[in-house]
Amino acid sequence: MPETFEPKIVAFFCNWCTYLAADLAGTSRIKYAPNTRVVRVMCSGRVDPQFVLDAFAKGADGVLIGGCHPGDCHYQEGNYKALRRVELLRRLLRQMGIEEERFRLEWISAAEGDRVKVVINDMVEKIRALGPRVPAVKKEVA
Amino acid sequence: MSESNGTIRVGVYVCHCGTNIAAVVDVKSLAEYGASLPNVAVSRNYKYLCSDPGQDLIRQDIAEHKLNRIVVTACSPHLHEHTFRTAAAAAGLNPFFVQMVNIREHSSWVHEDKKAATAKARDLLRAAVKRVARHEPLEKVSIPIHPAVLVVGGGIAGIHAALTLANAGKKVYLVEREPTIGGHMAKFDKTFPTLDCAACILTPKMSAVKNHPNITLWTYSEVVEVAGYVGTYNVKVKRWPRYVSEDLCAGCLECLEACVYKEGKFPDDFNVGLAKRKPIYIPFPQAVPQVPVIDPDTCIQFKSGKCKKTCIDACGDRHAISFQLEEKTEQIEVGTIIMATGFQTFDARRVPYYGYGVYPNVYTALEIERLVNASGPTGGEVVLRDGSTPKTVGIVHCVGSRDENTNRWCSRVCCMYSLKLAHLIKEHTGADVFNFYIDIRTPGKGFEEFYQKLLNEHVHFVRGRVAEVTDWALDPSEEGKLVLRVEDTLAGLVRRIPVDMVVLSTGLEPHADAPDVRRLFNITCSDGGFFLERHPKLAPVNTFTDGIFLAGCCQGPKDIPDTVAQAGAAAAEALALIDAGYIETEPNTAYVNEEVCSGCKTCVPMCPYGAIAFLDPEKKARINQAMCKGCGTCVAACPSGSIRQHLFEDEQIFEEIEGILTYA
Amino acid sequence: MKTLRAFWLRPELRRKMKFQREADPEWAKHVAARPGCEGLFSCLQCGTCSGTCPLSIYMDFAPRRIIALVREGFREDALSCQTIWLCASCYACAVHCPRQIHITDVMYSLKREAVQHKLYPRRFPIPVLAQEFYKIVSRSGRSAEFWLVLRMALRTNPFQLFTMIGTGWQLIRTGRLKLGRERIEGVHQLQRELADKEVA
Amino acid sequence: MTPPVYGYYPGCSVRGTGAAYEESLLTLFRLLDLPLEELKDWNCCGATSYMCIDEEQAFLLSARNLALARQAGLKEVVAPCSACYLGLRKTQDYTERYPEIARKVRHALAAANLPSLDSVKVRHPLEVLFADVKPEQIRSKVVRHWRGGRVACYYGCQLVRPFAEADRAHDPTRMDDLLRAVGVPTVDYALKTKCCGGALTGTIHGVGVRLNYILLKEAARKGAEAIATACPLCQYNLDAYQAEIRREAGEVMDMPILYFTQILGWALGGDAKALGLGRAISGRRFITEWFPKHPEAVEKYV
Repeated sequence: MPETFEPKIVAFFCNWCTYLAADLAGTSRIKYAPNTRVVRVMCSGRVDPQFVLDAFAKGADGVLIGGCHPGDCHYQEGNYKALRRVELLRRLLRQMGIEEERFRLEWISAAEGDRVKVVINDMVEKIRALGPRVPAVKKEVA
Repeated sequence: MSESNGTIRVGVYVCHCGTNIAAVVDVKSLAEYGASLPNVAVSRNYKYLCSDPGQDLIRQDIAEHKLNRIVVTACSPHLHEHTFRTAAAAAGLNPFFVQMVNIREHSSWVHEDKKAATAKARDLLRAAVKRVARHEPLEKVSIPIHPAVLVVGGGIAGIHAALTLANAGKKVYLVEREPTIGGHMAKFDKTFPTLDCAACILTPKMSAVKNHPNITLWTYSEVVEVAGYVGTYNVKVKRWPRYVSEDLCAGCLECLEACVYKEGKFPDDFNVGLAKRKPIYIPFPQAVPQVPVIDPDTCIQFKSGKCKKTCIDACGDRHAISFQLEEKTEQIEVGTIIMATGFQTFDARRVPYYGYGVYPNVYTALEIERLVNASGPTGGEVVLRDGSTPKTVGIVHCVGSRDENTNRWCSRVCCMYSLKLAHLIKEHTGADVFNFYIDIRTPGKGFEEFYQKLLNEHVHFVRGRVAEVTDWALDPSEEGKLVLRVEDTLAGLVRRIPVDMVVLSTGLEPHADAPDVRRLFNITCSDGGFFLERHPKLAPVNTFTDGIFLAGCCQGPKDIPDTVAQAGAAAAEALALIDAGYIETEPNTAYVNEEVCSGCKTCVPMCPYGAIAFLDPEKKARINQAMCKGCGTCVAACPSGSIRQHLFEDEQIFEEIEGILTYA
Repeated sequence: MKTLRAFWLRPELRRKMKFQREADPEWAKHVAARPGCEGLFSCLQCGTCSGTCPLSIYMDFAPRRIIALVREGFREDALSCQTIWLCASCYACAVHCPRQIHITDVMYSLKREAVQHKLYPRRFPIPVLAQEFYKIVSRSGRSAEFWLVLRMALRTNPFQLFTMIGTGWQLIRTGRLKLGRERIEGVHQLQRELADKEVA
Repeated sequence: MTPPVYGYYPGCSVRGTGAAYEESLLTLFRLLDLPLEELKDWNCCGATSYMCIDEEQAFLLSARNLALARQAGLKEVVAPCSACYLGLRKTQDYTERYPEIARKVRHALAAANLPSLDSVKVRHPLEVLFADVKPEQIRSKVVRHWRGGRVACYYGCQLVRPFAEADRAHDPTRMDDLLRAVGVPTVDYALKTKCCGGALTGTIHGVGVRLNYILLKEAARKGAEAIATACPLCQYNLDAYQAEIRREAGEVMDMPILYFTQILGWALGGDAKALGLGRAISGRRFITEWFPKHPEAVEKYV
């Protein structure tokens, strides 16, 4: 494993809360770890378990789903649906031998730019401690 | 599908955004990298892509290089997606062949390590190029706008918005929680910096609202349910009973005189508890509507049923008063909504060291507003609780503002209203007035001049945040007084200043129930709980929910001029929609591929809008495109993968994931 | 520079003007990085600290000005003043500060640096007391009020001992003055702990 | 349910100037049958002075005490002296907030083969009596009614600041509640959390004494005839210099400065000697009158 292993995290952010929070973090110039890559979806409820599995299959070191706080969903209850799926997905991932820390669901509202930093930095730190999930060979190129 | 036929030719455009992006992300190499990606025909970088020449650049390339996909690597899609889609459309390309890559908010602004930021930008660009290849031409859906408007809140913001719309000939429903409209402004005596009388400005507008044929005014009412979407909102309004019929009452107010209570006995909210009212009352003489309210919690008839009901006798054969009246619910349909729900003042009890509620002569600014008001409880006399006139007064700024322990924001109006009160108190009592401030903020037309005027009126200005208000005397001269301990940071020494009256300039904060209101209307909040505007500069009165606009202090602390201006703006935004007659929305709806649908009905309960119908003969699900809001929950839920979503097709997202993770 | 000042100014006068080269902004950053000193730069100079401080009225610089001096990097002024020593750690400033700056801990931090570099005012009783206290406790594991005061007095101004006799007698009379010196059994264990290289 | 065994950390000053505090505390806890187990071979908490020289070592002093508590299998440690209470509590807080400090402390404790300090709850008697025992229960145990005057409750600084856990930081009331529970009238006292100057009376004497002069004067002004304290240093400062204040300020001032534990202990039937009431310097005449040697005998006459 290389000295400074930079995990790559695929993040699915909902268009109305977490994606805006990330934008807010930007406009407030809050600095955080450059390890996430955001995929915008309209609602955390749109995140199909296949997306998560696919990301891991293609070598993501972590997957982060960001949605509105319970009760605040722009589509009333999409985030609850997401929550239910995530629970199932967690079990599946555990069976696949993927550590808990690599997969997270977070509620981040449009006002919580700072929370984006906190969550991402924390996740990166934890995953860095775990080390790369896929053979290090693949990493060199990045 | 003509444009997507044949070879895919992508144009990549990397924006410098001046130095916003270029200073951190290596835009040149990023553009070169773009050129190296599959399907990319052109890849450029440019200083300001959103500018006219920038957009021209894209338009020309579409024509010259036969581009059929555009990837703009710049800022957040929330900011300029629309701009670039329009540009593409102008060049004859379907606007949905454009994909934004957000390397400003999500990279250059949040990362310091240039290499890492550039690497991130590359990944995101690669993902977008792969994704855009899968895009398909779509048509915008346009939804008709119902011409009626709902205005929530009858303060100066709501009043102004309602009148503006009504004067433009639009139907307006104005809903106010209190028994009268007027809001906080109705409580003020004078307004800064011109010191013109608040009532003289407000009350004519209030009666204009009452008399306007296009305005339906519902006071003592509350919005309890909001269904639907931009264009047609179905709103339920609960109307509490006043026990005095608005239709029958002539506003003679004889019932008030007649009440068995000869004197007011219960704290009067309008006078923030400084006066007493009867169980049947009218908030203030110029209230609109001029219809009394009976408060069932204090009215003898309601409590015991054994009242002489002198009020009913007084009303005589008008029969306006009826204890049987019940609350009713009105159902209305509107196309747009203006939120003007206002603010509440900070509760000074939250800062015990200022002694509010402990020492009787510590007042809040709002209480003083009532005291100086000619139509207030003391008829404009500024007196202490014991009726005597204060000889020295201390005004404490920033109470519940700029404080990490309470509210961290600046409430914007306190400096100026404190100056105003200082002037009025001096005028009414000739007292020696001290202002204790952290910074004096007078950034408005005529504000600084007003500050200068106060300085010349020999009002004391002590720069320092008061540490505490106590009644303990360290010196005989302090006996029986309230003592403020403060560092005079400019003189550079600690001072103890004995005063007769302390005024706490409490800040503005969102209503306690703002979170519930927010959920009810499905709009978002900013840090601190004020309602969040779509963009501070590009869309200051829009929310993230189409057709709902913000006016006044529910969006953040504001003075009256700014509030009125914003209310006008909100009204204009609503008018723009109404007069256009329709709004175009994202065609990001879900649809069913009926060949594949197994008819398992999993999706049906998933949809919060009941947009999914199950067709019995065919045993297939079908999605009503008009009702679908495009959340995509059903898409993710469908076991057979037969439900798909425009703009967020599975393939597109898989490509994006692949693009992010494949190390080219 | 010194000579120049001596030449131009009468000795009792002190130049108030500061040259920017006398400031050490790096030091300010360094202080702000210490545990408890975070938020130093978020100070808005409102003076709440000085206002709540029971001792600010005796200080050469009120707490607010200490923050300002530190923030601008005027190290010597901040470390050689009496203010930081007058702070009795009552934490009033800390709980009142609208920016939640732990001013008391900043004072502690400055005191330590002042002691380290011998910048504290000579013969000023408080730092002397602190050092004596440190010695006694490190040696025996417990403090001994009587000896502490005695040593402090001897090192600053022996004559004040006379003024203390009255109180001393009262304490003896009520059995509150312990002349003996307690020593904990585990004093070696304690010293091993204190001497741990990770800390020293 | 049986009350937990509280670890007991006396601190240096209750073994000297604050002897009466320990005496009354132990008596009171005995009367309430709350077991107190003194930490074996505890050391100084470091107080404020040690913190001025070396922060990390100051934490280590407290760390040892907390470690000793763990060794003895104690979950909670009661520290009657506000300075000790703060010293221990602050050490915990810093080790929680700063991993680097935590690491060093862990290492040093290991070097002295002591267990690492995990959550040992640091508590002050005031809080224990209010939260665990509760005023009602104390009221139910009262055997003597108060024969003294009105009391101003003085909380001082470090008991409520910066950690507002023993009581609220602004306007604490628990001591008042406890004293009222045993029938003691308390006055509302604006200076209840103002500083007594701590060690200043010993160093910059004049300044220290003035602070106490202000505290005493305001208490008297509010009609208090005695002050109740919860810290040996506060008690000493307010108690020891009244004669001097009389001399300097020429004001009649002879006010008993009691520990709240003495008042509670008395109400619950503790005897004057066991409560260390004889150790007061000021207001002795009131004390002998309010806390007579043979209260029962006196009761007969009234």
